[in-house]
Amino acid sequence: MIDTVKNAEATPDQEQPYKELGLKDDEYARIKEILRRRPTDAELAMYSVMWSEHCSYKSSKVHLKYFGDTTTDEMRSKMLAGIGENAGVVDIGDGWAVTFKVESHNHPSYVEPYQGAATGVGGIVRDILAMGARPLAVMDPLRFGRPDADDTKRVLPGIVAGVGGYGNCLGLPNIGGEVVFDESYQGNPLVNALCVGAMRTEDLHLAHASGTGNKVILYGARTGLDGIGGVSVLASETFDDTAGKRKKLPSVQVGDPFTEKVLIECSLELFEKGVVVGIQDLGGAGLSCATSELASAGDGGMHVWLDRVPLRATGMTPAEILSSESQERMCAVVEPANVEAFMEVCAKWDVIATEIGEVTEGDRLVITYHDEVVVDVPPRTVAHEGPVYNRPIQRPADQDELQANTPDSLPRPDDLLALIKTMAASPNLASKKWVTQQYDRYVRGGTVLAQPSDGGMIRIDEETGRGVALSTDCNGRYTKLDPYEGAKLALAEAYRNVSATGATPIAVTNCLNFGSPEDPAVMWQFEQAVKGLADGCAELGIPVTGGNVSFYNQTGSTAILPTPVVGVLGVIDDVRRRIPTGIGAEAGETLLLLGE
Amino acid sequence: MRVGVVTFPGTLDDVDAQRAVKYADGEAVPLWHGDHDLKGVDAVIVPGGFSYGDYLRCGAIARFAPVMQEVIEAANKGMPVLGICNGFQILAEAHLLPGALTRNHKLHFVCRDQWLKVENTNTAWTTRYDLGAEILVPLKSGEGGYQADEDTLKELEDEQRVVFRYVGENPNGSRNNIAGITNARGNVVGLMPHPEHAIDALTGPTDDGLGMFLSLLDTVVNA
Amino acid sequence: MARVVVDVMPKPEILDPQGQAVANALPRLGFEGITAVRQGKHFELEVADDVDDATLAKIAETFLANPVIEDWTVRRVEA
Amino acid sequence: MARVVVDVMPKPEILDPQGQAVANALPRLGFEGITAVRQGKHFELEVADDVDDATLAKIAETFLANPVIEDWTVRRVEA
Ligand SMILES: Nc1ncnc2c1ncn2[C@@H]1O[C@H](COP(=O)(O)OP(=O)(O)O)[C@@H](O)[C@H]1O
Repeated sequence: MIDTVKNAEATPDQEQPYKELGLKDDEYARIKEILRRRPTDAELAMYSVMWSEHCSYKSSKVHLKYFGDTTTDEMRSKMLAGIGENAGVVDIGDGWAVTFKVESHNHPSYVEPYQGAATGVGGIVRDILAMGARPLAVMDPLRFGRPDADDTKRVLPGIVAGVGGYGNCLGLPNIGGEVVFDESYQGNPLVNALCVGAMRTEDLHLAHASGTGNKVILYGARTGLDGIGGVSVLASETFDDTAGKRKKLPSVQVGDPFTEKVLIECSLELFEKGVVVGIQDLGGAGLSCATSELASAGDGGMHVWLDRVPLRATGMTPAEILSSESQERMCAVVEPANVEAFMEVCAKWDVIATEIGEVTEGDRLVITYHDEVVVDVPPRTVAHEGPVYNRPIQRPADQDELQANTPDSLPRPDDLLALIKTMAASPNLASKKWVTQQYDRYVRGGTVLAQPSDGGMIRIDEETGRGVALSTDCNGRYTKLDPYEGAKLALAEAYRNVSATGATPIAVTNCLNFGSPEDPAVMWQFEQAVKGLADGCAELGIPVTGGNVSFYNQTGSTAILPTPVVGVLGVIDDVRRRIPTGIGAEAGETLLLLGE
Repeated sequence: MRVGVVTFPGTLDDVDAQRAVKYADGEAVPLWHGDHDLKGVDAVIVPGGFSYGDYLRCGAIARFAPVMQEVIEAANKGMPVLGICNGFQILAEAHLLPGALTRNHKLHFVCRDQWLKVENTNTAWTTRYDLGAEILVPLKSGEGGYQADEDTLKELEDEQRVVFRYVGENPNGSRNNIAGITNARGNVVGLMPHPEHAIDALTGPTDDGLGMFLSLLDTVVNA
Repeated sequence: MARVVVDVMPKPEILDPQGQAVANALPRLGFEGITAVRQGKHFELEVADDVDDATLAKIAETFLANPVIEDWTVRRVEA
Repeated sequence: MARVVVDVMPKPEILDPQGQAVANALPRLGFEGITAVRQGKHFELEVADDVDDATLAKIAETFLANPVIEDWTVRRVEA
């Protein structure tokens, strides 16, 4: 039987599996307080995914605030959208706006390397698309365990093939990334994916649902059972009735890059026709996230008819429909007068589009399933007012010892040539061609610099030659030694790499990969890294426009090296003036060493 | 010169093919997979990408598209048609060119700058090259291994219908290092590497690919 | 020597873009009446007689299929 | 409704790098006695009862397989 709001009111004491869904006692109590009753199954599913660490940033929020506090108006002057939006947007001149962001897909890529990496690329591309921009290029900072470990042999080929398979098939050039090996990533590889896109400044679309009577349209792929619980680990018992005996639900999503490619072209045509008020991608937490975020950012309420959602599996419950992470879906808010035009564009691209809801007066998100109310909540409490934790912070006891152990104690090599050879052959320094050769760097014809260049560069405007350069960097070992300086170093490296292409750095994004926030030592690393990055940005005068936090990266109780991947974006007036990597082609050129 | 550039859902290099046509002073005319006419173009390019996702077999679904029926008919009447990468796969599936393209022998997608030897300068698309010239253009494909039975290979070789051959290490296991071929009449050419990505040294390894589009200009003007 | 066939299919609850692409194309090609298509892999192995069923199952489970997203079957087709 | 299985295999004379990769990997994984492997595709179609064998053959021949490089078989597995 479907658990309705009426039923929830009538059965206040019914036990609910909130713990299995990842909610703490006090979090569950707070939900009851907000609703003044127990949540329905569907509401519980929504709150549990949206209040998960991944979606709510509950452990990181208090620290991330520091980015805002340290960003001056001057740093903000080129920022058209920043932290709080799907992705940051900066003005690069000539009427062009560029948006870029990095996301992690670490855990899914460990479970199913190919699909995990592929859907990681798919997810970040939809984030960029949701800003109204055409996605133009991707990058992939990766971390693996020891190259000769069995687990690395299992995950590495699949992850690389997945990044390539999805990006190549989408037609997005891969213009850079990282491949770093370190024992600490064994059992927890890092798959970060960056996407950059561009639009005319006037075409910026922010995700919100405003205007009573406006329609909420879900378009793209059908909704299936895949990926349920990817975010909050939905225990399978929850939705398993003994009679139905559904198999343990997979938390693996399978990507369909072709559908995404069509979704991109279709969305861009929708933007161009001006038939969209607000738009939101569906990623982790699926419809729970899209509906509550759209409603929360708007100025009214929203009614969603869940039974209208096109399904791929039979017998899905409202909770399952809400938490499915099926890929390649988007949600748009459309004025009634434009619905027909919207549907025409979708039909042209053979994209399924369904009116699933409406913006309403008032301030509630109401979801019905065959005329029964299954969700009735204040959307802000789901999307933006989740729990916030000030977790204990403790500088690790062995930090001093770690720092005291300097390279001074290492033996000096006497055979420099042998040393250089050893270094050149070491996996972290050796050519990454095996990886980059599997990525299309030419598609779209705008790639000016890609591997092996320090930074990637793409042309944005074919007439003027205006373009952007990007680099992502992080040295986890430095960061472990000193998280504050390590994060600054990552920033400085990415900044230098972008400068070295001839572009001027203007904005920063990040993907902060750390161990468990429940470990005070990890929280200390995190806090220090955020401070270092923010202070570094203030010194350089460029703002952090967005980012992503990935916690719980650990094997057993051992955390990965703290890995704050920093992405820097630079602008160049004319890509023809780029500076390629490498020493000149002619003999007799002068080599200069700059800096101290 | 008006050159149609076909777009299927999943086509990726159509923008590049259009740009290449413009670099050769032609007018690029977009053709949609559902179109039932060729809008009076002088030639057609079937560009690269993953038409309809290419999930079944590269080009297997695209060759049935309405626009392809028009392309097949026009090609059989002598219109210049160029298939690049996925376009080559589609032309092979449509039997405009013999043989088939299969999974790269090392099973990985390969993106690299590839030297090619020009072995036929009599096709509609290769008159601007010198016979035996070596050109450098990007190759980027996962299923670029050219396969055909012995009789077909012999026929292709005997009739000098191999247009481009890979130089150096064979990147994908193609029989006889074949990178591109033509039909008996010389108006239809298919190749796996991407000349449209080598029209400007800024964004490609060279501008060696431009010759194909300029050749077409000659062909159309002289027709 | 025996011939062994291993079929590997995407699990029913997992998205199968390949099968879907085929299913969508068939009506366009004029073939009606095919309501669903799923696409998987088909392996034919030449196997020495002393390879037992347990080993074959292990090969299928650990190597030919990815049990996270795929089901598999093994059958011997010739003695 | 009937279930129809179509198996598509690379022709014997055509290079099958995928099958070969599997065959080469098996001994490394400790599985001995597999002397040859070929890899193809396996389709499962749900088919209306009025779809006859000739139509199924046509679907296999013109669409699911590329006869230049592949062989195919069709069989009905359920009534
Ligand atoms: N490390 C970070 N630094 C700066 N901003 C961050 C960071 N992590 C997350 N954010 C910002 O927090 C906001 C919430 O992220 P959101 O896009 O909802 O997350 P997700 O896409 O992972 O669901 C975004 O604007 C994002 O840019």
